[in-house]
Amino acid sequence: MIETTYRGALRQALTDAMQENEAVVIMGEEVGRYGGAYGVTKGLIDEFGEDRVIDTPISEAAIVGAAVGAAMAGLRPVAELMYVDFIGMTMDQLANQAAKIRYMFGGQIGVPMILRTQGGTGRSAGAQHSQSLEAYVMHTPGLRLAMPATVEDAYHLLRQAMKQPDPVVFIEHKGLYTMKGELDTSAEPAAWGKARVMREGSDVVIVSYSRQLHHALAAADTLEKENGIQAAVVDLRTLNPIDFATIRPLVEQAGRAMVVSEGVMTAGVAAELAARITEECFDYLEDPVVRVAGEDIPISVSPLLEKHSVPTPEFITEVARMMLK
Amino acid sequence: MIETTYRGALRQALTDAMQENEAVVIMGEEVGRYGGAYGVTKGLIDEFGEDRVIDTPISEAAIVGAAVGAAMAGLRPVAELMYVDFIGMTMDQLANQAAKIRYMFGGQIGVPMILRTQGGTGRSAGAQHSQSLEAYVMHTPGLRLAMPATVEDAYHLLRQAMKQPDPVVFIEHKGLYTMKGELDTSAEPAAWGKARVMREGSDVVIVSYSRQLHHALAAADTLEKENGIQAAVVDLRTLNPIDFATIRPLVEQAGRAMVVSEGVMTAGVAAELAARITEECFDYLEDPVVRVAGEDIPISVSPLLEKHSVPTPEFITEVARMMLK
Amino acid sequence: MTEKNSMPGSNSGLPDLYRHMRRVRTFEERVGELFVRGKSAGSMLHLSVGEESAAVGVCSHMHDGDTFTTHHRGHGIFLARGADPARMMAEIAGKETGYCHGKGGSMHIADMGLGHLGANAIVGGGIPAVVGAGLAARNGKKDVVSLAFFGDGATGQGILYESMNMAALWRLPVMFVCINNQYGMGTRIDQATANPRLHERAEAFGLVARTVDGLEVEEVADAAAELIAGARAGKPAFLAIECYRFYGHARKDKSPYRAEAEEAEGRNKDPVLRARTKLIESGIMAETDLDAMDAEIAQEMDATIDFAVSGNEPQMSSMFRDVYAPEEAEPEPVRTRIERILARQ
Amino acid sequence: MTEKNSMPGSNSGLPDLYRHMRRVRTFEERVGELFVRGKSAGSMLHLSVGEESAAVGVCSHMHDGDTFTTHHRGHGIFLARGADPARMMAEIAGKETGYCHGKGGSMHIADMGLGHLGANAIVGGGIPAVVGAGLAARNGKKDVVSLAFFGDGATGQGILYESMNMAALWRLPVMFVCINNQYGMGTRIDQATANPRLHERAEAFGLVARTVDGLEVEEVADAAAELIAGARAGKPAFLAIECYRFYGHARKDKSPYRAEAEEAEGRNKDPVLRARTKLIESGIMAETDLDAMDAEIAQEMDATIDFAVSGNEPQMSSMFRDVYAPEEAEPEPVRTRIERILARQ
Ligand SMILES: Cc1ncc(C[n+]2csc(CCOP(=O)(O)OP(=O)(O)O)c2C)c(N)n1
Ligand SMILES: Cc1ncc(C[n+]2csc(CCOP(=O)(O)OP(=O)(O)O)c2C)c(N)n1
Ligand SMILES: [Mg+2]
Ligand SMILES: [Mg+2]
Repeated sequence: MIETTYRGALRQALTDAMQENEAVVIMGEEVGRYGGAYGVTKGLIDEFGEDRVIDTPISEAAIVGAAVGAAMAGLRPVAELMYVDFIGMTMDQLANQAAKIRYMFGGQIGVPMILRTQGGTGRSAGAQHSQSLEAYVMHTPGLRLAMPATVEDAYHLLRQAMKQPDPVVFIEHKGLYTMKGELDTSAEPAAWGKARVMREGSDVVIVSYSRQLHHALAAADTLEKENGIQAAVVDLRTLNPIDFATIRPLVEQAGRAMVVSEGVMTAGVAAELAARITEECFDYLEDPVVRVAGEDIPISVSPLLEKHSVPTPEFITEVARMMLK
Repeated sequence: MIETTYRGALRQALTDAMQENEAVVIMGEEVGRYGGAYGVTKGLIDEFGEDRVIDTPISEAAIVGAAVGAAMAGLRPVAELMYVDFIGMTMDQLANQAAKIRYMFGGQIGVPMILRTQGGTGRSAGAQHSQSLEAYVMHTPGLRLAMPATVEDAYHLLRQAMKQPDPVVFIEHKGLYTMKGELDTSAEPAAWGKARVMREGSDVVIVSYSRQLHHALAAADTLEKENGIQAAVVDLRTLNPIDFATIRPLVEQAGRAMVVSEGVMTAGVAAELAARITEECFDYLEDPVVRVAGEDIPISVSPLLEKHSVPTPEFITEVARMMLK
Repeated sequence: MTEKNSMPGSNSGLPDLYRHMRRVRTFEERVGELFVRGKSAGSMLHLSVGEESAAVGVCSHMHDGDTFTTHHRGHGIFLARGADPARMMAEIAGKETGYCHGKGGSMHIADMGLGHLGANAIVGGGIPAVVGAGLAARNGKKDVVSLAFFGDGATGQGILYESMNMAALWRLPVMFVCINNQYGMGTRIDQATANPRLHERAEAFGLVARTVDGLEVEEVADAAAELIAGARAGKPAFLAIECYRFYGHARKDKSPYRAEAEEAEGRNKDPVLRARTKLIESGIMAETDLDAMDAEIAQEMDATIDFAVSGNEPQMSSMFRDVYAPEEAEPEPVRTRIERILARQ
Repeated sequence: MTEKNSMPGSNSGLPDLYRHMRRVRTFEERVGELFVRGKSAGSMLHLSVGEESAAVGVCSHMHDGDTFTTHHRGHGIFLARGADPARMMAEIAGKETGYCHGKGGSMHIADMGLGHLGANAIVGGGIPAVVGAGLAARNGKKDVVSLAFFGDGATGQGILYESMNMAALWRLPVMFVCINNQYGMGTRIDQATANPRLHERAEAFGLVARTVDGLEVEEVADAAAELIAGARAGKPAFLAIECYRFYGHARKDKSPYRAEAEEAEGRNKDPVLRARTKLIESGIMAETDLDAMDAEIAQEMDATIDFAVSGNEPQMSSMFRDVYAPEEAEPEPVRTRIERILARQ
């Protein structure tokens, strides 16, 4: 058990994987000498050399395309997209190539690559550096999608992702890198694709992932302390595969569910979660599943506007209170 | 009133707009001399010249980017993306530039451009030429989204789109180009953003758009004839803006709703529609809103697999029967 | 994985080059027939007639372990590299017996056994993969090269330049092969760029770059030999091959945008005929021997149609297979989901 | 729309060029101060210190009606083109009083009145817009030019080549201006490409292309004059300006990846200092006059901080504004939606 950060746990996962498997290479902008825009890959180039920690030109489309080819040719590439906001440049390689190769070619080969990236608000980085675009990925069959919320998962989920036979988009949250936590790298993690019940509670179920999980947990604390409301909180961990089996009994018991996502509401992850929970638990619901999600607007650089463009702990608390009034 | 096709109506809309407004230009691959991959722009280059009907190199990203700049500089560009499947190459220009410029720049300027494209199955065109990717667009604040299902709307919706102050992605369906219908170009069309009730019915409401509307209508016919089931059918016409005001009373009356979309189910348009209808009509629903959507798989070139990868009229019929059993 | 047709590891002379070009030509003619008989899966069939020297000339210098990607007009390249034409034809017909079990079709054929990392229906889509394959070769210290084949139209795609830049920067064993058939659909190369000397772009990124005339398969093969050898040694290369697209863009296109005189002249640049004439004139092969060879090829290719037509349709149950690896759960079918939720299960 | 600072329509000589460069330098220093005082919106502040000659030299040949796009390091260009530094600073502070009312910030400033079609936080993202602006100019037969400013790092982006190809093909009044400060974040240009002679790429696409040394603002201005005049006449151009990024990539980066000696040498190539020295040595201006000019500029720029700091935060109600045109409905806030559905309204 060590005390580390989300960033440190990610770096540890990469280090361990690279030590274990010669085929693992990291490639992306500034991943080597610079150590990664958010410092995740710091030092790796010294340990593993330039052939395995590859600094690339600013060519997002070709980075992903090269990772696809590398994976097909036997490497286990971990490509880094500096901000998920740049995914637009890579969507063809990601959605038309990586995601479809196994299927189009009749199962001859898979594309075991990772696209590591980070998203979310919190740094006044403006409309093109603060988005939460996981819905694009979730809507693309063939792509796995993992979004760690905890220090533990920063390590274990990344390690698991790196063993998947299919392409995984792995989205970190820029607001979590400095978060501290305990990590036992030898612990048995929750299985890949399993959600984790972070907190039990029979009044309302809050389903979330990534940084919003912490907002949900904070809200649940407040609700308990100030209102005696018991909120269950679930960390989805992966959005593809997605685990409704864990959620279902909780919602059936509570009769109320809220989904919390930083992505914009319309046609986003929250819509899928709400639709699916409704399908699974319809007869048990007292209210429609409530979507607490990003506003349907771009993110402002103004810290004030930025903050209120996505769910806050206070807002989650307030919504839960409204639901239980 | 003239008898024409979906393709003919689109061409008429472009022609009329170009005659009316010097600023309208068409740009894209093969839109000029070739007349468009699906023939929509045939002849326009002869009538309007090479400066207004601009054949471009195969550079999707720059086509959209150039349209953004053209719109900002005073033109009214109609960019054509030959297949919506190529949207991946344009997503940065579309989602980070076109969609956000007005907002990021504090309302100084808009980007009144159209991105015309087509999608869907039906031609054994394989995994990279048969997709329905409207969800990516719907999930991007700042982009309008129109998807005509009828000959009338091929004309009127495109004309309306070309008057919008904001970027519109206009997605046609490759399976509809040869569909015949009556067109009155001088008729007053349904307002931009209004859904259209194509058929009344109090047993179940089927909400759809684009080609699946016709599947829904065919299913409704069968249901009436064979089972005496009265299905209301709604054509959404635009997905942004989206008109729930029209849907709500119908669903409240019927108590059952089905949404039909050719896009893959997970995190797709059907999820948004289902979530939203549930939110609006919760107390009236007998069953969860049923999502009839594309399978969560790529599209095969095999005509057999292709056909069953998306909703068929038979399947819609069957689902309605299951709902009303 | 797949039995390979004899493709020489080095240029073993004009007879072989001719034979492979003829096989490509005849195969493509049969694809046309398959379409006319209504047995192809769709009409997105892009024939490489007129471009045989590119496929054959370049592939004659590929070795076991080399990899490549192709474009939408890739039948000839794959065949030249040793593909089984019957399984190709079956794939083009969308059959279970095809290379990809009917899921891929003409534009998405692949064969990992032959190092074919895949054809692509996205113009330029297959190009960056060779950069990755080149990295794998470099890191694994394997003496292999990876080739991206694409058309002149793909020079409009930014990803080509991103990929060339990376290949040159990292000195990867990679070659970019541009089959310049003068057209991207209805757009002539000079309508798509102000400078059609495409190799100059590759040079500007630091690649070794050449343009050759595709009329002469031996010239193509020689240039390929030299550039591929250089690429293997860490000097990534670019080769443009000038030729002419004999027919329409896809099977239904009649190329109304091209003048008849231009087409006639273009079709005069026939690398197959040229090689044949040369073989006869130089006395290397007799016309009767060539006729016999052609007839044998015709027979082989006729059989591909029978194989394709008689193959089974894919099973409906295969629809959900291979979205993910076999050990993973298949996606839940929409029908199952709906039945389950309506039954409240 | 906006009152313009006097920017000469043509190169009116070194004193003016110096003055504008000094204004850029001082402005950027104040941006750094704003950050240190904790008053900037975030830390993504990319200072253009060392690159002043590019901004000022090129902009000195832009006219009314010309348009341009810039990159994430675009303060200097905008200022050189006539921006109001106070509204810029307010925008950088995320204030209502800024150019974009606090929504854009340092990386998303724009001013349609000055033809500034926008800064961009996507490397290469603003480049293709000038092709569209060029089309608008051509179709409207307007005698204007559109310029894309970007860094050397953007030469990794495919969209640059797509855009240059279009500009050359259509002979648009467009110029591509590459400010080569030798680094993209921590990556030196020779670590990003095998051939750092970037103008050769533009040439290969058919553009008129040059590289100039940014140390000499007059050389930059002269090259810009020539190329811009050509672009106006339908000869699209590319200009690379060699300079050095004096500080870190963004405000917090201390450039540990650069050797001290290299940095010292790089900072020796100071176009502002060079112009100043030249003015004195050639007797055009006395040192005391220059000191006075500098002091006046310092005062002007000090005031921008006060303006920025004292400005209001944007109103919360502005959050939903300008997603769509003013006459359109604003997006429904999440709160409203939830209240409505829970109240069953
Ligand atoms: C990204 C993308 N854009 C457009 C198309 C449509 N398209 C298919 S082939 C083609 C022309 C390609 O020309 P070229 O690369 O020269 O290949 P050729 O057909 O001549 O062999 C076009 C525009 C496509 N498939 N993919
Ligand atoms: C598409 C994209 N990729 C990566 C980044 C992150 N990033 C911001 S600036 C930068 C370096 C750009 O270098 P250059 O173009 O030379 O401009 P400079 O910073 O030197 O002025 C990078 C990689 C980005 N903003 N956008
Ligand atoms: Mg071609
Ligand atoms: Mg730079």
